[in-house]
Amino acid sequence: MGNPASNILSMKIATKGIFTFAGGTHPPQSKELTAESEIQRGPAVKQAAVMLSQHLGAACQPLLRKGNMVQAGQKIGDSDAFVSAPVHSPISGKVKDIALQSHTVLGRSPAIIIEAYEHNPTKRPVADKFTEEFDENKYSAEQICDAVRQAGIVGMGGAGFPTRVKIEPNPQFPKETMIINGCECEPYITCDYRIMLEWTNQIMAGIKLARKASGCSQVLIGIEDNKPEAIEVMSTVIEKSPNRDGIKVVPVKTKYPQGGERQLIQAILNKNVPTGGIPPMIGIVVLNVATAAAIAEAVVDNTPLTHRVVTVTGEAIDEPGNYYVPIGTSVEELIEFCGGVTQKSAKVIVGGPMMGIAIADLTTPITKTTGAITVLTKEQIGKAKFERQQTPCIRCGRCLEVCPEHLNPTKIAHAVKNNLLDVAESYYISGCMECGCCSYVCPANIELTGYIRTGKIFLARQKKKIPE
Amino acid sequence: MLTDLRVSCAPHISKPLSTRSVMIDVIIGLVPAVVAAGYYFRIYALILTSTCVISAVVTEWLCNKILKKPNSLDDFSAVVTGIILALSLPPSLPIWAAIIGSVFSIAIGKMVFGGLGSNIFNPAMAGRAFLTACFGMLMTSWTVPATIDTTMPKISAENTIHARTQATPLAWSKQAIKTKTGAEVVNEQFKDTFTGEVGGCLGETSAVALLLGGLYLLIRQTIAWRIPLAVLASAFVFSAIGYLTDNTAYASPLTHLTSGGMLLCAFFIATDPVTAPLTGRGMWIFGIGVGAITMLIRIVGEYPEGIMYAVLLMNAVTPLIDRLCKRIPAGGKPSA
Amino acid sequence: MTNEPQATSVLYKQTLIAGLWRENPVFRLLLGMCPTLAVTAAVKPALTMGLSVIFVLFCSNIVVSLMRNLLKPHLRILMFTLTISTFVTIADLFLKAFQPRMSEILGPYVPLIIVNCIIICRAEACASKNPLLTSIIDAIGMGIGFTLTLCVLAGIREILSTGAVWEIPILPAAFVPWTAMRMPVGAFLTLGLLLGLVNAITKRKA
Amino acid sequence: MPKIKYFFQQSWLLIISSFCFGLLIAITNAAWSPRIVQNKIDKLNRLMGGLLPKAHNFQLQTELEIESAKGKKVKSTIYKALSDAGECVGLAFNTSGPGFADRIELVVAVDDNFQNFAGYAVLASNETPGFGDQIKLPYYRNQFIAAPAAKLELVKTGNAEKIDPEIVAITGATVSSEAVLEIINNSITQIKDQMLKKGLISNDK
Amino acid sequence: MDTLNILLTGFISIVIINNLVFTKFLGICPYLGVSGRIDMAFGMGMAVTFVVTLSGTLTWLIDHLILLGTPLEVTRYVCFILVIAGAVQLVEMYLRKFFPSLYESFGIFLPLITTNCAILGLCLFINLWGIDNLIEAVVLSFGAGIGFTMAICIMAGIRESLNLADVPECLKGAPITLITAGLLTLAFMGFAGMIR
Amino acid sequence: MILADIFQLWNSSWPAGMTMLALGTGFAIVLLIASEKLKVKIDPKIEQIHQALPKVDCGACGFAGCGSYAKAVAEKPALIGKCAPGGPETAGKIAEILSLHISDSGPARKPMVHCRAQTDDKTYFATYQGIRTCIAANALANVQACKFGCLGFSDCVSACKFNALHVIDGLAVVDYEKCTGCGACSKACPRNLIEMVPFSQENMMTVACRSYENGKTTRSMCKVGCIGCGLCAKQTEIFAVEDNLARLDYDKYQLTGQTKTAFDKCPTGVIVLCGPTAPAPRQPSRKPASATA
Ligand SMILES: Cc1cc2nc3c(=O)[nH]c(=O)nc-3n(C[C@H](O)[C@H](O)[C@H](O)COP(=O)(O)O)c2cc1C
Ligand SMILES: Cc1cc2nc3c(=O)[nH]c(=O)nc-3n(C[C@H](O)[C@H](O)[C@H](O)COP(=O)(O)O)c2cc1C
Ligand SMILES: Cc1cc2nc3c(=O)[nH]c(=O)nc-3n(C[C@H](O)[C@H](O)[C@H](O)COP(=O)(O)O)c2cc1C
Ligand SMILES: Cc1cc2nc3c(=O)[nH]c(=O)nc-3n(C[C@H](O)[C@H](O)[C@H](O)CO)c2cc1C
Ligand code: SF4
Ligand code: SF4
Ligand code: SF4
Ligand code: SF4
Ligand code: FES
Repeated sequence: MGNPASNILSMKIATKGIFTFAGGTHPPQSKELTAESEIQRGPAVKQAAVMLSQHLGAACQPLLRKGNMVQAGQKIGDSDAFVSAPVHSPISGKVKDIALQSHTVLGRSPAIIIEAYEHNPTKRPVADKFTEEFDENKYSAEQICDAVRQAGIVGMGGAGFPTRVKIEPNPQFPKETMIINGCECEPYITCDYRIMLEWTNQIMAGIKLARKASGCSQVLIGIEDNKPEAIEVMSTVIEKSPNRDGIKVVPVKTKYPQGGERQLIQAILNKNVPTGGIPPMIGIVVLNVATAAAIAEAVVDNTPLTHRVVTVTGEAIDEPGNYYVPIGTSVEELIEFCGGVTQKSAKVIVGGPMMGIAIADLTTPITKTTGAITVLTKEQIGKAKFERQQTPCIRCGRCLEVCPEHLNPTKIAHAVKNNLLDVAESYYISGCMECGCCSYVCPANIELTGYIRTGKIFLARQKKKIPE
Repeated sequence: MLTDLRVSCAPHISKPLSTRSVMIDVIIGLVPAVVAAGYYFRIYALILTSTCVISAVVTEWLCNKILKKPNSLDDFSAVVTGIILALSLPPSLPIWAAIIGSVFSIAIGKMVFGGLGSNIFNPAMAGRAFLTACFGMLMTSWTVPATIDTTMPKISAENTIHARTQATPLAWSKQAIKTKTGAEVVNEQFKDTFTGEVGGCLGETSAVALLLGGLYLLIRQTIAWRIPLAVLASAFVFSAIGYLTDNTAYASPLTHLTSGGMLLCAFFIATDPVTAPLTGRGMWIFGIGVGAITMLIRIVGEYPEGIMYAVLLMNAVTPLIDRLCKRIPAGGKPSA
Repeated sequence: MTNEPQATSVLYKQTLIAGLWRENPVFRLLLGMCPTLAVTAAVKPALTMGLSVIFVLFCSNIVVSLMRNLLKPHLRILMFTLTISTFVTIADLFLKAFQPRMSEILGPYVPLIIVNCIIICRAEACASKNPLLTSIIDAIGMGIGFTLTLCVLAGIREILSTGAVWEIPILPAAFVPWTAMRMPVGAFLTLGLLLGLVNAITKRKA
Repeated sequence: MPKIKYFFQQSWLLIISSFCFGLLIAITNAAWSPRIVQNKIDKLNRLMGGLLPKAHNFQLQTELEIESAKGKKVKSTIYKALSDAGECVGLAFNTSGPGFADRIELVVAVDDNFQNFAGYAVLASNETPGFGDQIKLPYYRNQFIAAPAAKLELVKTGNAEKIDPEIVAITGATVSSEAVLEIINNSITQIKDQMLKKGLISNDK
Repeated sequence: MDTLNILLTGFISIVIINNLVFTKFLGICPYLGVSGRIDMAFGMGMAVTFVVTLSGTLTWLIDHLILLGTPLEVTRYVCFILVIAGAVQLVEMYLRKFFPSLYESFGIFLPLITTNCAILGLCLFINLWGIDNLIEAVVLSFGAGIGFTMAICIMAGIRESLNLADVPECLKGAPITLITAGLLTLAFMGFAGMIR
Repeated sequence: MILADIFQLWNSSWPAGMTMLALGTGFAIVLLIASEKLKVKIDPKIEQIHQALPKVDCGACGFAGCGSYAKAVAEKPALIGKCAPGGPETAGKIAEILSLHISDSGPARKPMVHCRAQTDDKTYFATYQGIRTCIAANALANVQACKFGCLGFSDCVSACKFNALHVIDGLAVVDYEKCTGCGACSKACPRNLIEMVPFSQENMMTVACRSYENGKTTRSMCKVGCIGCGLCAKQTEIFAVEDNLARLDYDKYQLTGQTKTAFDKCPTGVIVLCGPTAPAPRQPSRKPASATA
């Protein structure tokens, strides 16, 4: 491919992606449910449960106690750890309790439960408070990093890694390229798409701020070619904005999981992040578009991250759409707000159907990383999957073919199933990013991703060496 | 509000594919060959085929009962095994031998290893190999298709023994290799091997039916394209070497490709996913190996046909191939 | 092993029976597989082989048991090997002299008794630790166990491959012999399935 | 000195018993070896006697070395068959060559002046049961009886009953059939030649 | 050229066609026991190859230089086994002392081999086949070892993948290994008659 | 006459005898010298195990002979019992040799499951359809309401080599008769429910719950969970309530009258007696405890 980066710079905007990675699959998109739905105001919540751990890294310590009063936007939890981010209250009210709440990942985890005042003003989504002329040079790099940390910004693309740590210059891994992830490859979800269409200038501002903070020379915005409008809009904004050198939109092929950072890097830079490594090792930062938008807000307005856009979707939802929701809202409340469920729902998923986590307890609150709530019906899940019909692996090799990390999912899964963890390791279990492609294509309907996940947990437990 | 929720690992949706649908695809792909067998060898071909299928299915059911395993008939893999075994049997085989073959295929070839997906050797080929070892004479006597009066030696009561054993094009070419003459006669049979008007196993005579079914599987992406390509390409190359050195003794590559079980093997037998390697590179090695061993046996060895042994031998080394062709992760091997 | 006088007779019985089933050298200890596979195409050679093994086992157990207190660690295995190979040579000569046909069929599998793990194992595990009588009984038990197993295996193979047992036709003439059972395939498969059966039976008992 | 003492301490038992065992083997051997030798002779007698029914007694005549078709040297022992009356009724010799799976060893008998075959018997072979091992069966072997001791020929079809140089192959086992023929053809000419040279037979009859 | 041809065909024949394990049932104990993992199997195969070549040569020499045609012939078995056992034990001790790393990788298999009938069996078969030329004896012994290595490595590969399979409980271990070996011999029948 | 026979026999057999003599002596010399000269030091433990093995070098254990098995088993005691010729006798000896080196003081530690909720006692929000292992289920949020309780998918059961654990009606139960105290189960449980406890007495008491939820939530999730009411702690100081959960100090444990009272008073019956001769746990009293009101 030569030097793709320079090719891109000399390329006229094309909305057809030629850049992609090897492997991957094409689940049905189902984005039409919400793609045209503008970002709307979310529910006016009576109570918000702000989890103290919404990110990778150290959990926050509560800064107040039961009965204390809080203001909207007030910092209510923080930690001294480097890899961490504070949490803020989305509403004004009273701390009702600090108690365990259901957490999508951690099971039960402490949260600060805030009861809203009667007259609580809810924040509404603003169309686009930024202009094309935004000049990031008003802010110094340190200022930006500090604001990002204070606002509690973490990656909103899913993993929730504290963004400050990501964008801050690191002498060990100097950064050269920043990739903005606007792929949104996960079926059903459209929140990033809507943000790109509606908050274009804000994203641009965030990108420039992040570029300034990280010192990257090149910014590539990867957008899947099933979103030509987003590609148009973003490209137009770039052309109009000052200091646009080195910022470019790269249309990439529509394929799941194009939005995985390793796949995106492979697609547009033709570089591979080392297995078990992270992008900074090869001088790359990947930020989600929503994260970029949050950065702009945090730096310019000093607004902490207390709300986010959540796509509520799925055939079982009455009024699917994109909502600007206070963090801490319970899933139940949000679904009710969207008109409740129409048909008999089978699964409530935090996230999309490929990587999302099915939850059982609907009081689980929305966190900074919750991009979508998908409620699936039995039909969408499919009979085989719904009834958990599995046959033995016929070694058809489909899972190998689709694995974007070029692993051997069936071998790993079988090794885990038979408790042969050393075999699983010899097949590079740690390289799996749990994208779910393998499980998706498996004709035998084997929960490959599930076994691999289990194996990883097993190994982690083993390595921890539980004291006797 | 919501009742009866389910939770499980991601992903929560799956491609509308199942083991059964894959197997049914294979069965559909085999239909032309079965029809051709019925056409050329008449009702007895169909009787043999159904015998094999029924006894394979019954054996699987029994084995599941004995081993106290859940019933696995609904994946249709036993049916596929039965059909493929039948297609690889000589048309004159007694019914009881066909039953022994299918029982061996399923019980020893498949179920003792743990059933679908666990077997090392292709069950149908294991069954056929056992039959050959047990009833060699029955397994090497051929009748000529009922449709024709062929240029090949006729089968008749008084002209029995050797005529029968020579009725297949490959037996002819074997003879040609020995006498160093007469390969042209074999090559002239090319048209017949293409349509199927020659002696041979039930399913291997008609190249056109096999190609039709193979194409269907390729289009449906039921089989990996690498294996048929590798098998045919390597067989082509090795037979071409022979042909180019001495075209009076060695039959032409096209004859080799269309005669015997070569096409049946390339599209339906070597592609059995369970017993073939998983990785792309492994499939190449496997396919080339099958083609090469087949040609080695056909040209150098003592048997006119080598497909069965080639497949079984490559099945045996499949685990080693898989190990050799271990995939390297996209990001390279982890350093630690 | 205990030395209480009243327990000895029980003990002997147990030792004898152990070889037949509980510690059957072929099924349970997986020893001496080569002759088991090689000589079981028919019952006659299998029985001959079994009897030869009993003879060697018997004699070497006696010798080893008698010498057990005189053995020196470094040279122990050498001593065993010497003893066993001597008796194997005698057995071989015997067969050559009195059973020439069997001797021909068994061929080199008779001298291979030398390296048959059963014998060294019994010398080591039993005879070098136990008094004469126990060793003898052990040898007989193990030997009979081995012989019976060979015969069962050979019976199955012979009947399927020829329709006869001990060369006496059993199955009707219409039976088409399964020649594969006479080949190595038959040996491996029959033993494998038989072992599986034994495993299944013991599982059920336990 | 102490080393030697140590050595004897450790190994006296071994030394004594190895000597005793050696004696034991030797004595057994001495006792049974006549029988073993007799067995071998009996077997040859039985085989050759089957081929040359008129023979009463076999006499070792000579040992020759012949070259097989593949260029390997093969030893052959030639026996003279004597009738009751002590006159020569034929010759028998052993020979071998490559078969389908392994070497085939044969005993071949001819009449006393290499005119006609008296038949052959298989000493050892490893041909596939059901296929090649049919060379042991009478229906194939009988074709050789009284066939002229010249170059025999293998045919696929023909009359197996007829006495002629054409031998009908075993169905499906041409290779083994051919191997037997090759071995016999190959050895008969060489042996005849060598014996002529040695003057053990004469050409005149 | 001719002798080379004979050696080559002899070699190929004993590796593939008359494989010790598949056709002569020799060395079944380690074939069942040590075929669990490929690295172990390969080490075992290498060790067998080494020992079988060594002892095939030694016993051929002893047989032809000393025993054959003398009254000492009766002690052949005793001589063979003692020579094999002694030689192996010496090599093992030597390796362990002077080449510990080599010992770790393949020397550990040596003691196991002494009681393996592939070794003695081959020495006896060489005698039975009437090999009367030292080079041929060496080549055949070496080939026998390579054949064993091939067989045990294939089996180890299969068993490693059977570890992940759902083999019925009562057939796990030796039974399924034997059945697999049976099917392997079926597959290897394809080469029968290829070299004569 | 006889003399002549004997003489002849001797005549024909002395060469064989002498050869064997020479061979035997030769090998004895060589081996003795070699064993002296080429001696290598090995771990005495391994040597001991090697001595205990049958030294048949048959390979049935899957290792390259007795020597390498001895080495392997010394490093990984889980391999005990692979030696077929040696049988259980040898396995026992090896275990003996190896355990000499595991010094142990104080009472034997035995596992105790800190949950007593059977299927009917637990609350479920949804049907779990994932992989049937505890570790997989534990990775999904809220497979059952209580995040701390036994999942009942038998990870511990499969970890136990001695068949001493069973999941009965959704709850892991130790069979103390069979348990050897190896601790494998405790390492396997992803919820860390199984604790290795010093059994200072035959039967020990424990608070069979690990839930840190407050009393109300615990009640809503589980019929038999510890609600942290503190009644037990009031009876005797070997109980203490912390983070909504009562704990028992095993080192101080004594079966006194007070402990009995605490046991009887517990409103949810979460204090249970475990051990080989312990009676079945009593049914929880359904009425709420008066003391908490
Ligand atoms: C343990 C760990 C350490 C990380 N360290 C850094 C870092 O030093 N610098 C950085 O820019 N990103 C770092 N990351 C963030 C990753 O690069 C990545 O962006 C993050 O895991 C989110 O990726 P995802 O949403 O694709 O899972 C780290 C992530 C993890 C899990
Ligand atoms: C399989 C997979 C798919 C992903 N898809 C997307 C996506 O479509 N859009 C996105 O922004 N991030 C996606 N991510 C997360 C990215 O890898 C990456 O963590 C993120 O873009 C980093 O930005 P953030 O730190 O701002 O979240 C995906 C991750 C994985 C493992
Ligand atoms: C399993 C099997 C074993 C065979 N064994 C022999 C054999 O021992 N001897 C032999 O000559 N042919 C044997 N054949 C037959 C040969 O493959 C070959 O077909 C035949 O020798 C060619 O000669 P034809 O002209 O009789 O067909 C065997 C065939 C099979 C399938
Ligand atoms: C493409 C394809 C080819 C197959 N070929 C065979 C075959 O050659 N022989 C056979 O017994 N089963 C075949 N099967 C069926 C099935 O995979 C086989 O029974 C398994 O080996 C049993 O575990 C095939 C299945 C598929 C999907
Ligand atoms: S879940 Fe893991 S193994 Fe499966 S396709 Fe994705 S990266 Fe590959
Ligand atoms: S996709 Fe499923 S059936 Fe195919 S190889 Fe992978 S695990 Fe096996
Ligand atoms: S794993 Fe160990 S500690 Fe746990 S129950 Fe079993 S024997 Fe006892
Ligand atoms: S105790 Fe732990 S490992 Fe055992 S079943 Fe319960 S949750 Fe699973
Ligand atoms: S009996 Fe042959 S190796 Fe054990």
